[in-house]
Amino acid sequence: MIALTDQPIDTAALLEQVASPSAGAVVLFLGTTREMTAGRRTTSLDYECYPQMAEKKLAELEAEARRRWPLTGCAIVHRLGRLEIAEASVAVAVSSPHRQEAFEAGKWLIDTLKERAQIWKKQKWADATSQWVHPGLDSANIGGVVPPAQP
Amino acid sequence: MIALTDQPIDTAALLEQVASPSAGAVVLFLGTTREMTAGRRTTSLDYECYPQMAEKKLAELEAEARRRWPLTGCAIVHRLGRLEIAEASVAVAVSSPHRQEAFEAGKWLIDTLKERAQIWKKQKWADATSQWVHPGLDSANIGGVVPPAQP
Amino acid sequence: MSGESMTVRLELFALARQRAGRGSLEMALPRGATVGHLRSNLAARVPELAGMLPHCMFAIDTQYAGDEAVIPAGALVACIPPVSGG
Amino acid sequence: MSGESMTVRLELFALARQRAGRGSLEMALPRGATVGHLRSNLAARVPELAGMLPHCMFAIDTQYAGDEAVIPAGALVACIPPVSGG
Repeated sequence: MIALTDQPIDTAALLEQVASPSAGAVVLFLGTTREMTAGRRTTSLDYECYPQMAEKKLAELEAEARRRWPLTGCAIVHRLGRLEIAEASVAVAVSSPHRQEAFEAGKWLIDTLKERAQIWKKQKWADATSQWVHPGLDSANIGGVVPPAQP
Repeated sequence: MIALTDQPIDTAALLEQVASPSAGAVVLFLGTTREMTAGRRTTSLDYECYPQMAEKKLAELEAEARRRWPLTGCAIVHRLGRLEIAEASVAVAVSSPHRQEAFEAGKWLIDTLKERAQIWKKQKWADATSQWVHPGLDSANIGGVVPPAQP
Repeated sequence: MSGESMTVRLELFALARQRAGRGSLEMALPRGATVGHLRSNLAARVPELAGMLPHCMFAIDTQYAGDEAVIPAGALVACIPPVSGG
Repeated sequence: MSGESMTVRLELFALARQRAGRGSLEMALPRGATVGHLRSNLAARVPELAGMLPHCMFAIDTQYAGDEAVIPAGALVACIPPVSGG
């Protein structure tokens, strides 16, 4: 199961989704909005995506994880829109007969999602600037720092 | 936070417990009662522990994990008594600024808990036999197979 | 490449969308134009994008496509800056 | 070791509890007796445990203790079979 949603992620529903009588292990990963990054305070994050490609990519990730590991359940949800501090932006839940596979698959899914899913975040800083995050594209000249709006 | 409990594990409360504005990652592991083991059907499990040593051991594991990794939250709960199929017998929840540490700490905690915590399970099989599980002590002579009670 | 032209719709996201001030553009390109042609035309038409385009990938009808790929008439093209989900 | 004896309470768990038919035993041991002495006395007193005792650890007052450890009078000793939590 994969989903892109602008609603808070329902972790209980995800755990329910991957539960199985054949599962001995469940691993749930949540990516949460961290307040401090390299000493600067974030006040909120905005996520956007290219829906057609992001949905296809998440479905591919689920299929690939199910091929690589003997999973009894797999669910990937990414949230979109405005997130406050400590909210979950992404959740990966997997279950498998034994725990090693659940840890490996959960780790691989979040690592690969972050590399490949067509999703972007904009960080809003406490000084009222905001910045799209584009790894490798952060120099002052081409980076995305936006000064605060003038009153 | 550590707990031994005869109540169903409240995963939402555990996630709440480890949430932190400094956390970028949360990993929750659940060990769940698997129906089939090596082709045999389990109908339920019973867990017992040596409370004084098991509590001390879980607290040591939490302290050791917090020393090894920069955790922003850590919770370990083990359930006791009768568990039905697909119920969680153990839950480990950790949070940290970055995901690598959360995965490592979660994996280490459940691996080490299974090796060291003074907790035992008895498997009840579909053929009405039951068996205490004692790794390394499974030969017919000294193992714990109990025939079904005579009518 | 013939003298006929075609219209291609280009989707923009994140910083590219912000720089361009809009989420999509209609681009008139010669028939047979490639992703490489679109990339050059876009940098000329929206100079604010010129600095970041070398870091972006492009997709034709939701499939990643290299600079040599020919864009079919009526295709939906997307500019995909380095991703940061999770 | 003097001729005096002491009483030690022994806790049993899991298969050991089941084999012994009870969760604890009072054991009379000579003062100065070690975990090794207790192990032998227990195997003799409850033959159903003899097969599994070599696989068990012992703890004195919730601390693991080797066979050479002397058991203090009034100590609480526990027999810890191989664990299977999780």
